Amino acid sequence: MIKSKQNQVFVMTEWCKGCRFCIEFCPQHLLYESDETNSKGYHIVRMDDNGNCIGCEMCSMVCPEFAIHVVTADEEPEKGEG
Amino acid sequence: MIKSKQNQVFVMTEWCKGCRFCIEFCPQHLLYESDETNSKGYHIVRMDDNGNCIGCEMCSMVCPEFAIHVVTADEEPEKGEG
Amino acid sequence: MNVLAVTDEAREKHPLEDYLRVDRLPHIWCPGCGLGTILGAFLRGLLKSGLTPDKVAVVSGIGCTGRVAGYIKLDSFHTTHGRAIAFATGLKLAKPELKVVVFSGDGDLAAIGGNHLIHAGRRNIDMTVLCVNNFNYGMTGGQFGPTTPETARSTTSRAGNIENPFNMSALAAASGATYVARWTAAQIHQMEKSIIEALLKKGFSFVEIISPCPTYYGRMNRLPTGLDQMRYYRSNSVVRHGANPNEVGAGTNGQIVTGKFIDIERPYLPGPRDGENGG
Amino acid sequence: MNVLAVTDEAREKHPLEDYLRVDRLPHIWCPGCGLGTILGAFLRGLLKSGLTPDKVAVVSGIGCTGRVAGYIKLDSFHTTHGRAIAFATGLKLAKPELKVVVFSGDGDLAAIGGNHLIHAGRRNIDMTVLCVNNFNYGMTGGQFGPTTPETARSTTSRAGNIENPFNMSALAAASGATYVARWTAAQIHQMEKSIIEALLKKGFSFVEIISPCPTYYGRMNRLPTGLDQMRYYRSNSVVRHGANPNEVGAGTNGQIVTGKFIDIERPYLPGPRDGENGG
Amino acid sequence: MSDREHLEGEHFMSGDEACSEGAISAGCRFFAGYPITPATEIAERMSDRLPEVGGTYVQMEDELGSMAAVLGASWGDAKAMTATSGPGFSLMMENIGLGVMLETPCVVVNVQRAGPSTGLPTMVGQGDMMQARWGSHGCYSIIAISPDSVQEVFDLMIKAFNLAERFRLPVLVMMDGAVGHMYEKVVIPPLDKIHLVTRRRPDVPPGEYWPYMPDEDLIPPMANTGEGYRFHVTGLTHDERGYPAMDPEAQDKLVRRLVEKVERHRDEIIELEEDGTDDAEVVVCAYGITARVATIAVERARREGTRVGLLRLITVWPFPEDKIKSLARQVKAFVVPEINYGQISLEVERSVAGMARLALVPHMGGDVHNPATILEAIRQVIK
Amino acid sequence: MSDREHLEGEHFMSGDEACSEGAISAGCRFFAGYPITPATEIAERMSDRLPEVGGTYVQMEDELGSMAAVLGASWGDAKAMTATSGPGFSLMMENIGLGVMLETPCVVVNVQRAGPSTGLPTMVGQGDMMQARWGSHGCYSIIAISPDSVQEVFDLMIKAFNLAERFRLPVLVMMDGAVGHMYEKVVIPPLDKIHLVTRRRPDVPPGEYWPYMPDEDLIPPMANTGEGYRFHVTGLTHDERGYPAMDPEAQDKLVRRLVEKVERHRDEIIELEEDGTDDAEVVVCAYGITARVATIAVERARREGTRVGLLRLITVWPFPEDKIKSLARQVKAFVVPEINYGQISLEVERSVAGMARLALVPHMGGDVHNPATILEAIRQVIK
Amino acid sequence: MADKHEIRLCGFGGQGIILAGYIIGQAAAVYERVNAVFTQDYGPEARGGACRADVIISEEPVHYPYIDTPSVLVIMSQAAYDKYFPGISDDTLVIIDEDLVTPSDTGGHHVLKVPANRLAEELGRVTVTNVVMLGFLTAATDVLSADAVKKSILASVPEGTEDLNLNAFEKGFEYAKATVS
Amino acid sequence: MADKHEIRLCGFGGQGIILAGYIIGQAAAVYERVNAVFTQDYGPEARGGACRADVIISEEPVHYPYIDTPSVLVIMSQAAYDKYFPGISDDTLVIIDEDLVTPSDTGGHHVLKVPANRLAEELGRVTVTNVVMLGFLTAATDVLSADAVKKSILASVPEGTEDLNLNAFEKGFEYAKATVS
Ligand SMILES: Cc1ncc(C[n+]2csc(CCOP(=O)(O)OP(=O)(O)O)c2C)c(N)n1
Ligand SMILES: Cc1ncc(C[n+]2csc(CCOP(=O)(O)OP(=O)(O)O)c2C)c(N)n1
Ligand code: SF4
Ligand code: SF4
Ligand code: SF4
Ligand code: SF4
Ligand code: SF4
Ligand code: SF4
Ligand SMILES: [Mg+2]
Ligand SMILES: [Mg+2]
Repeated sequence: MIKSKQNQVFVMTEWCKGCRFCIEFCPQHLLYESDETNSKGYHIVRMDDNGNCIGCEMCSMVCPEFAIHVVTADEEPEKGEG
Repeated sequence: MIKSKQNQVFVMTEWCKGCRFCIEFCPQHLLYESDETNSKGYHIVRMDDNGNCIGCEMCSMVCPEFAIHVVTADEEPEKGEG
Repeated sequence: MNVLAVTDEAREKHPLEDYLRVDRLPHIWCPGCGLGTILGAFLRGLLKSGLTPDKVAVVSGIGCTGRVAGYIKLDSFHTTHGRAIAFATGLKLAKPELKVVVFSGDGDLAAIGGNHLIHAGRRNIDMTVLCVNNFNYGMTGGQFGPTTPETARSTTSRAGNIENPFNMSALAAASGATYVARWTAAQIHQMEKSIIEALLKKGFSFVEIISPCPTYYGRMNRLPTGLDQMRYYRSNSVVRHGANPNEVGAGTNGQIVTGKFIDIERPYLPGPRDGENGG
Repeated sequence: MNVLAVTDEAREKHPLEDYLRVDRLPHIWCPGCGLGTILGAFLRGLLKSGLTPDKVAVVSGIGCTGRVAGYIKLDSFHTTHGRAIAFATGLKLAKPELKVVVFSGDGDLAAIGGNHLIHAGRRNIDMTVLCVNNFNYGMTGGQFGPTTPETARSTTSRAGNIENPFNMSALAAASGATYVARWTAAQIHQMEKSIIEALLKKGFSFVEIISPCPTYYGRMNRLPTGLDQMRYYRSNSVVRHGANPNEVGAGTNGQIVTGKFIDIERPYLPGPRDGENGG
Repeated sequence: MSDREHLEGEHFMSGDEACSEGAISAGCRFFAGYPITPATEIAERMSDRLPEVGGTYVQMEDELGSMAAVLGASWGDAKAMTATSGPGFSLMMENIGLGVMLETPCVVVNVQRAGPSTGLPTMVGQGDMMQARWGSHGCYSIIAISPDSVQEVFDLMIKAFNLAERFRLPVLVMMDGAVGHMYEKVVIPPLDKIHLVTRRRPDVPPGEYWPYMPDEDLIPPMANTGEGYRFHVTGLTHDERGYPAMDPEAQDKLVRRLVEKVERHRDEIIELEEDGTDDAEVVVCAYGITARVATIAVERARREGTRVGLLRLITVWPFPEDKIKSLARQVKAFVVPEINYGQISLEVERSVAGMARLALVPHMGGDVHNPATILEAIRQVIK
Repeated sequence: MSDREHLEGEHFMSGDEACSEGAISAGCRFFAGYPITPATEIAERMSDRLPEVGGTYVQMEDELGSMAAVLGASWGDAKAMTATSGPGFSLMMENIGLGVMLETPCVVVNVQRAGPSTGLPTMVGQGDMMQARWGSHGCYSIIAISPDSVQEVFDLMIKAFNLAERFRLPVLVMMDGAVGHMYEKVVIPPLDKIHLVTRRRPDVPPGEYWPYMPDEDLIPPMANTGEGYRFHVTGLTHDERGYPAMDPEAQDKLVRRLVEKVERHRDEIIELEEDGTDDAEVVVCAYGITARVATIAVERARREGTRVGLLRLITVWPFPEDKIKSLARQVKAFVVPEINYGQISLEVERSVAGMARLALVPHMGGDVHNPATILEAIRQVIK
Repeated sequence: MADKHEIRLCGFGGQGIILAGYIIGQAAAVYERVNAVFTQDYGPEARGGACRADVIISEEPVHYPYIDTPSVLVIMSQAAYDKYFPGISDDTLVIIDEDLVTPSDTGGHHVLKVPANRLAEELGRVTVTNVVMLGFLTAATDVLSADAVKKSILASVPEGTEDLNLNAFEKGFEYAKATVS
Repeated sequence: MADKHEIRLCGFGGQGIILAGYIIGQAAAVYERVNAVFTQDYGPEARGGACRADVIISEEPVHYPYIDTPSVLVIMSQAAYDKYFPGISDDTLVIIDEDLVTPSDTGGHHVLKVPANRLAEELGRVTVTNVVMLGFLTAATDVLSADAVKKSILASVPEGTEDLNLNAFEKGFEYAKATVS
């Protein structure tokens, strides 16, 4: 996990089943299906680093696998380690 | 059974349960509950001989026991015995 | 002068006798019960409908009403509680040439049998359901059921029913029935006419008939005799054909709206093509 | 720059994690199935509703949807096929302080469980029913059921379904539900909001949620992926609050009318007095 | 406590009524049912009585729903019951199985009438005894008891609830229509003289609680709904956490335990009544109303000089096969009258294992045996 | 007849598929059911096949309705069936009882999975064997058969329909999930090589027809609906006319006949397969998939020099107790493996009546026995 | 009081036969504190079918709860008479409602007669015929004390009908005292 | 052809493992006219769970229908490899899809590798991976004739996909011929 003051989007790769719902529902069109596969062979979703995540959490809400979630910059708690 | 050219109303005394539906529904108010009882102890319905039965069959239609029915004068078939 | 003949053995033949199992009469129903009256209306309606009686089968569930199957002299089936419609569905689908009539009680059709009622309505199975609604379970001794009016007393609601009742006609209509009518047992002619219409309808037809149960429902709710109940129904029912069944419930504390509520066309099962399959 | 962290073990906690049995994830549902999405909406709604989660119990029947009970970290019951509402009725009546939620599938609630659905609606039992309608029996491999649109294909209707489907929202409303809404799984925010309303409703509340089943229904009906179905629902649903549910059915060959259809007050069970009994 | 809460004292009541009173004295506070002859009077009395004691009566739309509601109520912390007869009992079977699988304490009363199917609704039968044991799919054990007098109906209802709570399963009270509709005196003791078993609760905090982690006696403590345990229970094969476990090992562990938690406690569960079996050459084995009918035959046979004992099964399931076996070593023959074509007699036959002769005295039902028939069977079997 | 009407020839299919094809070859033209694993494939194939042969497939709202519809269809002159698994079987019990009472020919297939309750839906069990016999309330007899290969599923479906028509009752085909989901070759013979039993029709005119007046073999001819017989049939106890008869005499007459029409024809009904039982010192008794698993153990034991026979129950009910008894006189021991805690083994135990030793080899299900376990039981029991 | 009484009341449904049986049983079991078993038999009809109430009263525990031959037989309908009269023994005390039953051929057996129905009608309520009969029975036999039966009646009848029922009891009781030697 | 073959195919749901097993079984039973039993095992998931197809082919009747130790093991996922590889015998012929499985430690056991997934992708349809594998299996073993398997494929695949599937078969078949000595 890379610490940042921006919105962070986390993907549990082993839970993702590559349904592409998050991709479809992201209003910023930031997400895409990567070539990487997880141990079940599903293509894992990835994020375009250059886009502007608005922290709307649509990706997280629509994800049927609880595989993606967002920590927005303002709610990022203080943590000891990076 | 008494032969006649008028409407005939038949009561199966052993089937009658004295519910008085026929009495209530006869538009001519010809029927009444008699003191006679059948073997089950029900008071059997009887008819006022002086009234004018119009052969409407309401008594028969409403009777829940199939205990009363009407043979109207016109449908009375020819029979050998009285 | 009228002639009242009190007959016993050498009696005139009752006009319905060919369609009754006379050897089983008198029936087991209580004095003042409306079931016999309704059965009479059904038989007259059937005879007037022009249907071939031998091609008509009657299926009943369990209950006082369910006993009709045992008095009707047609092919008749007294099945299990709640399953009359399901049994009838199999019978009809297997032999589409039959006219299948389900004749049963409010508890049988709306309590334990509610699921089959709504699904047969949904499928629009070509059958006629005559539902005798006496506002309680007569056969088991007068417990409340899904049609018992709120606050009404019964042997399991001595303090008054706290449940909201079903409006059976509305439920049948909501499920998809294409013919829905409600009458009281006191409406002799209308009931009979409606039964004829229902029998001739292609699709799922449903006739609710409100009937006295003096022994239980009536006795516990201030209408102690069948006659009291018949009088009540006579004087409190109004006919409103085409009324929206949702808006006209039925009970014994107010007006009872009766009439033919629904009469529409929809594809039914078994469809004409199914009838031809005849494998 | 955004940060996408691909985590595995030392990951950030998912916001719903306290209410999920994380040790059971990933769940058994197919890729592209809408169930996980709906489960998320329920959990978010529950948390926002202000209800005490420990006083909320979830009851499911059998089916893909029925499996939700096993993923929710609340007191949760995975019962028998069709009996979730009946089980929940007992639970609620025995312990009125609980908020009882039934979360199950269209087959579970409208096919085998149809009778309990209509009777719970009639009694206006104070519970919330979330019904996931995927237009077929997913768990057993995609047979048609009572919500399958006419002509739709399934593993038992390869030539197209010949039965008329139920409109579940209309059925719930006709039975007596006091809150009825329909959404698709694609309507993330509305669905969540409606779930909150339903949870807070006193009386029988019913939310129908139309959901993709790509593996069976979708594949057999020209919407082969979950995404296809989500897109379809997104672009074909309109919101019409207050619409008469009878007039707005649901399917996959036309517009899907969604919204809150019914929100009325009626006495419910267990009534406030029953809650005080506490024997 | 008001007078109506616990009807201490002497009453003249029917078996059905005593069933309700016994339940209430046992702490039953929830009844879900659907009327059926000859069990309806239980529902009727419960509908009157439960509101008086702060309980809930609900009349469900059918027996499927009734049984499911009883399970739900039990998880809602109520001692819960239903009452039915054959046709309804058949409909309850699927959810009795769920009760077994979820290990849900509850009591199911079957006031038996003559079957099969609708049969003779108002008339006695004992034809559901094997169904009580085997009526739901899959393998499991069950407890079934059978009273023979109105007082015993009262007493056994208390026992039934106690067994249900103790062993966490549905306990079946297999009455028969004769006992259910018979009136006798019932003495209801003061409440503090009635021994009640309460549900074993978890003694670990919610986070550590596994709903199916059994104690040494194979019975897991049961948490209440709504108290933060956040448990999951399922009718699927599950592990100790209550999670579905789709493998033969979990199946083996679970199903064996479900069976053995009953079998291992046979001694604690089984209750029998013996009269003159010590030196008997013939033992009549019967239960319910038939045991009372048999007493006459036994008396008469004794007067004829035959040493006849009477073994009355109060507990029918688990079947007291050890008792039968030990008697079989001693007696010449068993006579088993029951109001069916032969059900419990098959278990007797199995237990006897050829060590003694056996006379079935089947009777199809509608009424009880003619005692003379039983007497005749006694005479024949020792010939 | 089109090609699709009768699939004569060789096919590679599953037990479930063979079940459907067997039914269709037997003349089945009506299926009412409700999907359930692992029986769903029967419904699926029937939904495809029945329209091709002019039959009717209906998917009911539940198993209660399915069973009732099957009875209705049978009275509508169709050979009718349903197929289900444990939970659905439990729900069918009440109407199976009605089928028995109305003497309605039909076939009920139960593809057994591991129970109780929802259990292991996709995995094998044999835990409903006693339920098949005793699952409905009241006393009655039933016929249940159990195939062990896909070909035999096909063959036994024909037998099942023949037995149903011959004896006028629901015949239960107790498959197990292993056989249902296993694929093997099936040879479907030409239609004219398949012996089909047709319903015995009344030979009296309508006015004289009594629907329950049995012939000498205790079986009454069955009239068609819609042909003017105007019969009445009821689940109540009835007399020969089909009229309700609320008395013990009618009950005695009717229920005895319902039981005895099966019992008296045991020889005609019962089908068994024996391998090496003639000179066996141990007999392994098994059915369904377990019989096939047992063959390995039997072979190995033989290689070790033990004289082991295999008795495969094709007919499970009525239980072949005479066969067991006669073997019991000859052998040292029986070994009974089954995928449950012990069901049919109880019947074996009863029949053996102490004449031989008995080793149960219970297995809770989810998979089949490890053959080594059966082998070990064989070794132990002759020690 | 004798050791054991086997009392059978028979008639048709709606006559209160079952309630009468219950009152007798309760009187014995609760108010006389002896053993009593009360069983009933009726047909499928809710009203009007044949019906029978049997009460066994005994100092000893009653194992077998059925009556083979009644010691007292109370008959309240012709059909019941035809059915049950033939089953009596020489010792059976037979009581009939003379308005409802015409004993065809008693074979010389002495039969006590009471116009219970008529006496009840005189009280204005034919529904208390059964209680009139109870009064008669109590007086005409040594089965139960009047006190016990009256207590049992009071514990069994609907509120507000106590006086009516006690009057009915007395009427039957007095009738017996006056007519039975 | 040897007397008895015990072929296990394993991977996850959706890969067509079950269909492949069916095709093999049918090829043997119907087109080679020997005995064959095909059994399956899968988890509760409709998609994506572990899954296994076992086919026993034999000249003799097959009583015991399960495989203890496969003579041929075809592995199409890493999870399946981890689960089933350890259960092989020295004689087991192991075939893996080299794109999907990385054999960790074969303990010296020779493993045949085929890029079935990639070959299928080359045909434009990853869904025919299973048929590519069938082709490979047919060529690499003496279990079945190519003719029988092809007939069985044609009898089992959806209309319109015949050519695609036959191509897939050939592709696998040729790959084996080219690589397996
Ligand atoms: C499975 C089952 N449950 C319960 C019963 C008992 N039972 C018989 S009829 C009946 C209700 C009858 O009510 P309804 O259908 O309204 O008929 P009615 O007697 O009022 O005409 C009940 C509960 C039964 N026979 N079978
Ligand atoms: C009594 C019974 N009958 C049938 C089944 C098999 N079964 C399990 S789930 C299901 C249908 C599921 O459909 P639905 O409720 O719509 O849930 P979905 O899987 O579509 O979410 C069926 C028929 C069962 N478990 N129990
Ligand atoms: S939070 Fe919103 S903007 Fe950011 S990735 Fe998710 S859906 Fe896109
Ligand atoms: S929605 Fe979830 S499961 Fe689907 S692709 Fe995105 S992260 Fe993966
Ligand atoms: S036929 Fe009409 S007028 Fe004549 S008695 Fe009957 S009801 Fe009265
Ligand atoms: S309606 Fe029939 S039963 Fe009623 S009083 Fe008249 S004749 Fe008698
Ligand atoms: S109990 Fe009611 S419904 Fe039944 S016969 Fe009597 S009056 Fe009619
Ligand atoms: S089968 Fe359908 S409903 Fe079930 S998990 Fe898969 S996609 Fe979802
Ligand atoms: Mg009713
Ligand atoms: Mg669904």
